[in-house]
Amino acid sequence: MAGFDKVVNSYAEAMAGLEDNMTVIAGGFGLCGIPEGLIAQMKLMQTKGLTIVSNNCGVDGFGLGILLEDKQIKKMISSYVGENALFEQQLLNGELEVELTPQGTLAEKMRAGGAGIPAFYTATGYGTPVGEGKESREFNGRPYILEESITGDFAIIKAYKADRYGNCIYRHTAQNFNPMAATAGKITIVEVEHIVEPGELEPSQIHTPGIYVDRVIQGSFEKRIERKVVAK
Amino acid sequence: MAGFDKVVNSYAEAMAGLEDNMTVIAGGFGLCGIPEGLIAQMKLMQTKGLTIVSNNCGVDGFGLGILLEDKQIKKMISSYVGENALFEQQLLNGELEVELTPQGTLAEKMRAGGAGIPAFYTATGYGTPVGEGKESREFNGRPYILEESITGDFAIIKAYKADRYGNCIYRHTAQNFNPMAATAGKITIVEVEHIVEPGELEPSQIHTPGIYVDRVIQGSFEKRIERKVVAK
Amino acid sequence: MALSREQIAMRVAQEFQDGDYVNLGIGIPTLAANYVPADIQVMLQSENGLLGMGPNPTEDQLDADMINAGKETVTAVTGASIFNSAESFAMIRGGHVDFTVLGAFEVDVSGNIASWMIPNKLIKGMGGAMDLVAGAKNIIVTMTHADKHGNSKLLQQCTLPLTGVNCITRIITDLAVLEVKNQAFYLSERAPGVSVEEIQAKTAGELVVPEYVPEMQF
Amino acid sequence: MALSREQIAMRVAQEFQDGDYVNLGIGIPTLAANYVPADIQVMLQSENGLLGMGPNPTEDQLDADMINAGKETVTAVTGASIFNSAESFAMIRGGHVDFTVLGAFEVDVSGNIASWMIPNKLIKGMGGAMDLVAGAKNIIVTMTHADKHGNSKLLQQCTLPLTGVNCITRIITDLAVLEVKNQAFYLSERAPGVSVEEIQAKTAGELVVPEYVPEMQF
Repeated sequence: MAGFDKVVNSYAEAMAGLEDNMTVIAGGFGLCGIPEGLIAQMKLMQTKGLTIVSNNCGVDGFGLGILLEDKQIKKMISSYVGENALFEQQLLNGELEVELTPQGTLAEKMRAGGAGIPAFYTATGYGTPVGEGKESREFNGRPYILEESITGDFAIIKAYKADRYGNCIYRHTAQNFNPMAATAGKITIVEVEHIVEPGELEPSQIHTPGIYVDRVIQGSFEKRIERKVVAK
Repeated sequence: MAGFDKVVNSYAEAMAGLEDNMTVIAGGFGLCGIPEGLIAQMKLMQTKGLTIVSNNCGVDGFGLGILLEDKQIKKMISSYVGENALFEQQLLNGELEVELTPQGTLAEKMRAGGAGIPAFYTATGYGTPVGEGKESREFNGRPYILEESITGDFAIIKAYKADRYGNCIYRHTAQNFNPMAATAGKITIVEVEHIVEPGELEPSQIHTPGIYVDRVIQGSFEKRIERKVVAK
Repeated sequence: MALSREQIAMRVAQEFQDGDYVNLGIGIPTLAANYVPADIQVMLQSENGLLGMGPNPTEDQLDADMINAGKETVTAVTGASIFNSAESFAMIRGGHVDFTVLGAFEVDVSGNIASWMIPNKLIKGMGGAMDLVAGAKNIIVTMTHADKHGNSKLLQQCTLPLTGVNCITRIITDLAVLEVKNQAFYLSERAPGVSVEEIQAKTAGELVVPEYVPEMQF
Repeated sequence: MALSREQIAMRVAQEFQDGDYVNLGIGIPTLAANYVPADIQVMLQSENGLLGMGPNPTEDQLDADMINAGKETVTAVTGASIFNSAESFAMIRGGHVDFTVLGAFEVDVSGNIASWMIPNKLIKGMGGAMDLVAGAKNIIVTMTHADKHGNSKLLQQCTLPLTGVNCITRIITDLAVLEVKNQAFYLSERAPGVSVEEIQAKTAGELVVPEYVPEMQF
């Protein structure tokens, strides 16, 4: 009886089932709160033709940026991708497609995907290139555009603590996109700083209930800082 | 300088500005997690013609049920109203209007109202009386109906702890509709078991950030149990 | 002989698999929690915001802040999580709950279900039922095969206002287990001692009966 | 004389009222946090999920898990809250943030803003800017009145791809404070020592100038 114990013992097991041309939703904001080891495993697997949904694409040589090195990414759905040179080069060469999505719309698309809401209206992007080709409609005299939800074959997220059942909590602003990403994957994998036993997390303080999580793996993190700024 | 200190000292102050024919969104599920004192203040004020948005309407003599006694409610938007006789009587007499809304749709309508999303699609209610007169549309071969969001002139909620800035946490299942209700009121008032100082609540464990809250009042609660069932 | 409520609940519990997240409606469905096989674990979701519902509390454990969707006092199991109503229905609507078990007034061969409203009687509301039938991956309807007057509740087409359309795939009654597909009820099991003829007589909608219909095993 | 970046930020900070929740974009807007009047409190929202952003950390406080929307290390003030990105943009889109201050390439008399994309240059993305201009109750655009070549950035109609439409009501530049209404820029203040004529010369869109235009007060 495995019950609800979702802990796996290797990155290979954690990412088992990932195939070419799949869609992967990744938590994180910049380099903060990213599942470093799961990304490294994806590089190791050399899976190609991936569509990655993530607010950013890491930096040259770290985070999702390492998947660019062997051209594993076919398409990025992100709000901001200005942090790496390889990305720029592949985009200009036509080797990489990008679908720029406003940050709040991206977060809401993931949440909607996980929540069984296929589409919603938002004022964000109306009258801009983001709204082009999308239905627009007025509610109470204001125009909105229709945005469809996003789901993925896999979701990879990073938590601070998770119990064996997959209940997660996040630390500080490393929460960011992780809770929404967790809900939107057919298979959701959490890479975690500390695995704890069920009951150690206060039930009403859990950010991501275990029902969204399929696999839990103990990670080891570099936690690189993207822009170190200290008080003068 | 008042800054972000939102604590008020009387129920009269807490509900100041409530007028006839306004819409009030109330947190709570059954009698669990309801702002008892704010409801009592509404009875005291004898405000009439109210539209109340709440999953239930209390019971005879407690919770929102007391607003029925003097016919203060014109319309209820709820998912389940089968708990009180006065409600039934006023409904049959045509003195009260009810808009039955599926529980999940109701929660999402409040969330959407607070989140600036005027409408969303859901499969819930398609092909049923709930879907009648609403736009339906297929996404990926499945039919959905369009549901519009809800906002209120006031939102009244109950929290376990709130700091002076209005940051709230809820206890156990007394959370329920309170966090969504908090976001959807033009003026949101929290009645709370324990007022604490800013900094006492761990920032990443706050359920309702203070930005949604306008007034905080120290309550005293009966916390009546609707259906006491104990293990044999 | 027709199953008792407890026996229906026992048969329902056989459907659960290890690791399932399950939402149980009020009545017979709730009883199923008592018969989960000893070698598997399931976790109960209560739509007011609790994943990992435990048994009712002792007098000492009683807590007004700890209730289930039926508004009854409950406890939480080890490893439970508690969240708001929007999150709870995101789980349900988003298809994350593996099983929903609920009662019904009527079910039909199209997989439609009517369970919340009888016209000209007082309408209490649908609560979370419409979200549950629209969202769960697997829905099991439990009910008596016929009403008190002997009228079938398995119809060609529901007559009462619907709770959901094209969503019911399995029905467990006091007489039988049936699958709903291809615009028919497929009889897959019968209650011990209940004849195929009795089931046929009490099933108004199109019924497909295979050559051999095994009895339920308990 | 044209204002420095710091002076623009100082003028922006005069807009804040006690108890305001404010989102400050990268650049001049962020500087405004340094000039909040001593007798009021504002709380800074950072759209990656932090309400109550504090100053950058000391070396000892440095924490990779504690960053702002510009990906810089920050701290949280007493009474801060931290949440996920969907919640953060619910706040923004839902109109709960009182003020957003952000830079722009162009603004026009319809209140349109272009701030994220220059065709044929590398497109980095809009980040949260489109949500912010669609959601905040009050938006202040800070920018230089004209570009390096002397071309006005206050136009009759924006030429670059837009970030949002009909959303800008107030602009604070190195030369002036202007309101946007009735399809025109209304000049309300000028930088100390800057003439109305200079502002007129550098404003391409319809400009309405009242009889008396006061100088900004610092």
